[in-house]
Amino acid sequence: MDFGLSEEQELLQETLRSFIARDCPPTRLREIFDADAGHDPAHWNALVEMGVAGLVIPEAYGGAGLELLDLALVAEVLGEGAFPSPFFGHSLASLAIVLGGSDAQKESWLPRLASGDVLGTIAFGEGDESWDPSAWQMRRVDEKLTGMKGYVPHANVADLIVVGLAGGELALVERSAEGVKLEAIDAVDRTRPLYKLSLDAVVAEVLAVAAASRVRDAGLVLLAADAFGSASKLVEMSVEYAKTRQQFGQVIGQFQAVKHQLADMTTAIEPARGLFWHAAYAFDHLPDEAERGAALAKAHLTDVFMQTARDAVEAHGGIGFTWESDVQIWFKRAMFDRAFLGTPPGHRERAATLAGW
Amino acid sequence: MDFGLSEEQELLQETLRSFIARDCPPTRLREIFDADAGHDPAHWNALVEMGVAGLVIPEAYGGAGLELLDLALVAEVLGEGAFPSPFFGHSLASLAIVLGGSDAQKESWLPRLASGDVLGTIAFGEGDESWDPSAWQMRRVDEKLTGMKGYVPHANVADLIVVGLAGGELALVERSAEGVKLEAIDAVDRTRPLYKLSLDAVVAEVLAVAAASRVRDAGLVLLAADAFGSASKLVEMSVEYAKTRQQFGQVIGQFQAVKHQLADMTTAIEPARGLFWHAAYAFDHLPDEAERGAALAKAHLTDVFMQTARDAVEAHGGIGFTWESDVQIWFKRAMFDRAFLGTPPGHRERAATLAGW
Amino acid sequence: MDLKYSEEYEAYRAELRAFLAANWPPKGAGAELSFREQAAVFRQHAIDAGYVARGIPKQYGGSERAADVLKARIIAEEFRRAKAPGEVRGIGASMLVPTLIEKGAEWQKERFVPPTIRGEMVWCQGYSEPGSGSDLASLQTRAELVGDEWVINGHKVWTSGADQADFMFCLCRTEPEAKKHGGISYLLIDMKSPGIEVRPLRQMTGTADFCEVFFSDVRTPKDHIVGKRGEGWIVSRSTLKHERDMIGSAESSLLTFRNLVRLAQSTQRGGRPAIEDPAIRQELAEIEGYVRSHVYSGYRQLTAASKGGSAGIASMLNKLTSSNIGHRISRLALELVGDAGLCSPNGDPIMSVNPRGESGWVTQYMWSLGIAIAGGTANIQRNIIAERGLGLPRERAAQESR
Amino acid sequence: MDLKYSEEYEAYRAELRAFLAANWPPKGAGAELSFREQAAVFRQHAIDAGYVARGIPKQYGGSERAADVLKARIIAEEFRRAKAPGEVRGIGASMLVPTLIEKGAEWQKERFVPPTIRGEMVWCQGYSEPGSGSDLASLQTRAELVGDEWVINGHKVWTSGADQADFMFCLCRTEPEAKKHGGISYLLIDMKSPGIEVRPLRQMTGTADFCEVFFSDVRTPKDHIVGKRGEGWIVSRSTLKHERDMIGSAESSLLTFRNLVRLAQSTQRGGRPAIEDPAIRQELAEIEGYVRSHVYSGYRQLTAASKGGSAGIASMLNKLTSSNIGHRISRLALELVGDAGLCSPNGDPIMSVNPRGESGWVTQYMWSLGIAIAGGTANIQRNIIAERGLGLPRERAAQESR
Repeated sequence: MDFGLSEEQELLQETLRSFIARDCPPTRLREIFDADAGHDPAHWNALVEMGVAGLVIPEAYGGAGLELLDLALVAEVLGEGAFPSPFFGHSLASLAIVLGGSDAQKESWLPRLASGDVLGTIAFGEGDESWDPSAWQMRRVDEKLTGMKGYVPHANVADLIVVGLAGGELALVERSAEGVKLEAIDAVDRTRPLYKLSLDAVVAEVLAVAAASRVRDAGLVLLAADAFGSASKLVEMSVEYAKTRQQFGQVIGQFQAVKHQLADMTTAIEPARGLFWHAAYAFDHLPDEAERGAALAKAHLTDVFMQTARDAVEAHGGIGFTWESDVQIWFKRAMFDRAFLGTPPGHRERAATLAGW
Repeated sequence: MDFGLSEEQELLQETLRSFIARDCPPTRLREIFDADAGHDPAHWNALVEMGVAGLVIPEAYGGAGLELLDLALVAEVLGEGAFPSPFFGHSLASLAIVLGGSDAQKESWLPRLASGDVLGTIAFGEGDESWDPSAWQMRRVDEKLTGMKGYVPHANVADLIVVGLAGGELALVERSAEGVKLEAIDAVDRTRPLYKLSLDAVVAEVLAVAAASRVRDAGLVLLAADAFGSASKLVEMSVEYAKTRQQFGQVIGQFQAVKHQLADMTTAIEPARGLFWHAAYAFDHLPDEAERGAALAKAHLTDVFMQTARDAVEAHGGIGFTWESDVQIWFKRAMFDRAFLGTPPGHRERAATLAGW
Repeated sequence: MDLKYSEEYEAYRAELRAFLAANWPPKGAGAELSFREQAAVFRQHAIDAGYVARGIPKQYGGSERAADVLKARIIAEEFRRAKAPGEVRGIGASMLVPTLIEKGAEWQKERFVPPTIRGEMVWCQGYSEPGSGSDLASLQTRAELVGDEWVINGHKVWTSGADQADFMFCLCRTEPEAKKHGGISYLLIDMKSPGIEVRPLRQMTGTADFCEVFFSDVRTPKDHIVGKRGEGWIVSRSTLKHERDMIGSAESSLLTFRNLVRLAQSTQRGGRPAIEDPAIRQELAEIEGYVRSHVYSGYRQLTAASKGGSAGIASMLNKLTSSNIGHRISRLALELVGDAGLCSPNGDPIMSVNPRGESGWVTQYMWSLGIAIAGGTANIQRNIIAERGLGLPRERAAQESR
Repeated sequence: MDLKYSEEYEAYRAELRAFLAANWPPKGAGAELSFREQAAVFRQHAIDAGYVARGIPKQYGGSERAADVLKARIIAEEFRRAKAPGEVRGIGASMLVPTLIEKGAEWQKERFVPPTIRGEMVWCQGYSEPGSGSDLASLQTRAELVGDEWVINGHKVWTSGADQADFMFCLCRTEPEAKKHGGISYLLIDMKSPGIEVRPLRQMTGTADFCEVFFSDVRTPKDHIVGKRGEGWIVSRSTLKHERDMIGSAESSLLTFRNLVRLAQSTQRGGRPAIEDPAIRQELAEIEGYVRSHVYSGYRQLTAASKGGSAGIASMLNKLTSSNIGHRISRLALELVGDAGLCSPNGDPIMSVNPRGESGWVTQYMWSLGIAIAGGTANIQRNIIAERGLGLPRERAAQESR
């Protein structure tokens, strides 16, 4: 019975934290955000170097063969840094092939995804909150796909797109294929830009096993982890601000009302760490609990993150409401985590049904 | 356009306040509460003297011919004092005859209700939240009633009971009639004791007009008014306590956290005063808004009162949790106001339907 | 209690409607003018008729009528209905003018009031600074008297409309040795003066509705001070009070709530209109309880004011009530708009029936925070309620620092 | 991460199960004894086998085993499953004994620890006073050294089980001239001493689960002091810490939540089980998010402790998390029980399918408040989190008063 991290896992997180602190401090984050650049390719290359691109790809295909928990721990640290990165889509695309690919498909794609030669992403929702595989409309006729996908993260830099089909199957589409059209969306979270994807009779390869729900569950866990890391960072930033900002002749952190708000923010987020840990662990080890755990973790953590983001803005006063403040970058990340793959109420209703309520 | 009280209304409230301060201060309230006496007959006689018993009975029948707003203003002040009194049941019984009685029925009962010679109450709910007239099961066969009513306030001292029948009619039953059986309920609010009423082929007189919904609406407004008065009093008590209780070398009202909690309690209740004013006014003057206004006022104010009662206990610390503390008397009054005639969610759902949502 | 207007007021309303029907929109030659010109002509008529600038003496261009909150409300209602230009908007008419009328020198009233209430002179407000948000007493912008001029150096933030203003009313520290509130003066500064730099201040929504203003040796005449030297704090207090009332409007809560209901009616959830979802219905009805409370509390304050009284502590609660409601509304709205929460306030969600409306709610979600912060944060409001409203003692720290 | 127990621990569990199967409930002659006697015999076996009183040295009657939180958890789980009497409950074993082991004199350990862990000596705690709830430093009960005895006068409140206790451990002011925490000592007092009066303290629920204790010239020997004169504050601190952990238990949150789900399943609402109402489902799932967080945070703290470390700030949040959850659960429960909310905690609602259960929720509703207050109010918890956990500075007022 060990509900804790291994030394390797702690080392992975520390390595990533140091990397982000050095290569993507708030000043650099700011530049990427303001330029609406989406990410810095050098950052992605560094993640690839660290093995992050192939973390959950089996060793036989050149990956590290680790589990969703390890991936979630990476997501947590990227959240702390509001790190602009195609990590999220790439991880889910890779997992889709790990879970659903035939041997040949794995052979063909996983080594290149692990090495970073191919960058992946996923195309699930089609607008109007159609995130659940049962709601997809994308049509397949004669091995060709026609239809629209709404919010594809980092699609502009992805080589390979895992597309959800009507009926819940998944298919692989190359961005360079004929009939693929991308259109930028004016997305609120500039650390994970979104694209509208239109397919017009595009050649595609259907994955052998329909793993859409599993990939969605993994995505929910990664968003929950991102939310935890991000919200924790916001609390830390708010505490630091309260220790330095002077008002009425003392630092504001000396006012009991401010103290109590910070204590409440801490109490809202800190105990919820285990929620994404457990959901990630369940994904690989407790099949009966995996789907429900992912739904609850996403619903709870992204709600708490959104509220924490509001509280953090208030804790920073007027400055927190400006574009210049770093807080707003995380605030917008909270909006992404909350809405992507579906807002909390839908997941809570699903969790209720899965419990037999 | 005048959304305020008349001088007469303010005078009525002040007269009542002075009376309660003199004749039923907390020490006396305590005695009645601890003895589980239900009320003090001398207090009721005094209210009758003041004209409260016949406030909404037309002048032609010996009453004051006033409106529901006036009755609600009385309820507010009784709430402030957590005054143990059969006022609530008596007022609704009188209103039932005013609204639903034939001329003969009015002639027969109203003068005696106004003069206090007859004390009335109402018997509506039959258990399992069957407060809505459409849910009543009480049977009438050959002008005789058979069935059970769940929570009849002050039934032990009432002479006349207005009983709701299946189908939504109202009937008059004399407590002394044959086949009437009362059983005390271990009710949480000892200022308004409740009785179970069993009728076995009891002679009854059916009111000419089916006014059950209207009487229920009036009851909702009176509970909302009681909740407002009570909650305001709790805030006042908490503020007073914070001004005198010392901890850590200063009065606790000097701690910012305590201040802000008291400010939030005030902000929760004080603006809601107009909610019961408006609902009471609408009952007599704005027929299209009356039912919905009553539902929303009851739902909102009794919810706020319950939360205020919790906050007041916390504001008093350990002492607030004891039987010896006066706070618990209002806390239990909050439980009555919240549950009697149905809990808030049901009224909110009804309000949604009435709005055409 | 009587929610109808009395006959006297209904007659006043009828008279006003006739006036509006005759004068707005302009007919004949007036219809050829630009909107700005039309508005100026109309407003002068309205002043002459006693519908606009009622609190301003005639000698300063006003219509000088007895205060009557019910008439004021009728005027507001009817002008809105007719879409006629009423009082000049903006901080000059709403904040500076009352301050000048109360505390200004005669020449200041004569020079500044008439063009301001006609909309010809536009003002901005210089209170907040980067280091002093809620705590105005700690402001740092200095004004030094050199000969016949104040020489100003410093930095103001959250200045709405500084890029379009002709003048600023501004708090500056004039007696550096005085403590806290003591050394502050209330100065009037021409925004065209050399040494002023205005930079837009962008909010998280992406738009810049505020400015920062930098002063380097900016000069303003010695007599451009309102009230005495070092008394700027007192001069500004009445103005701040006006601002708090303005923000706390119950009507905007009601309007936003109605839009929320429409959003719930037009949004689908699990294949049905969201408004049919029992959880949404509960939440809407719960919010409506707060909104109605706020609206009726406003009626009550209005009635009290019309009788020359006050509704007591109720008027201190408007701002907090309003921002609490704003928070709840915007939270439910964000839930309802679903995917639109992924888009920027200016971005359209994919496949949305009502895209503009939905990105509008994203803006509203962000602004509900801005409103909670503006005009003093919620914590400052709670302090005011607790100390001035409930009579609780001040904290020791606060006592010492003053 | 591995939520299974390792083989070593599974073996330990198997061994323990065999022990329990063999010894509880008692067989043969043992089965004829009273429950109390059975428990005493069994508990001695369990101590000898190393399952009970593990932290207590053998010389004081314990089994003196190396600390192992996982074994402790397995023992708790298996004893609960077998319904076997484990550690003696109550404040003596949980709070006084650890304090004595750490700070007590040798004779005190020898005399008091063995009977306490066997359940033969029952204790109560004398900390709170009417004038000092969260602020222990302000306590007023005096103990004056007269010859070889402390003479005690004063008044304690919130003393659980004072009417059944043999002894009290008590904080008294022994150096009246010392300031604040300085003058307090930790004394042991025989509850049969003349001059002690115990009165039940009734809560709003109607039952009396606490007492008040009045001291009039009560005497206790000079050596019945733990630690030095004037150091009682320090002696008591470790004890308070234990209490906070006890109250913050995640398992009781989980248990209450499961009962809430059952309530929602067995209650009707508009003719259908309440659990089918979308608003109720949302609220339940939302509460479950907090409950699971609390439970997993407990796992994490357990794991950290088993590795000899700590989970940092997480352990400071247990109490507040637990009372926040209790509040939400009880609020929803009150909504679900409907008419039962009209009845006292002991009263049965009319026509209820499940009357006991429903009046139980009324009790729980009231107790959720008591728990929020016990062991320091929520505000004190927030201060601890902010100051000790987040490193925020103390308020000026608090700094000065210490």
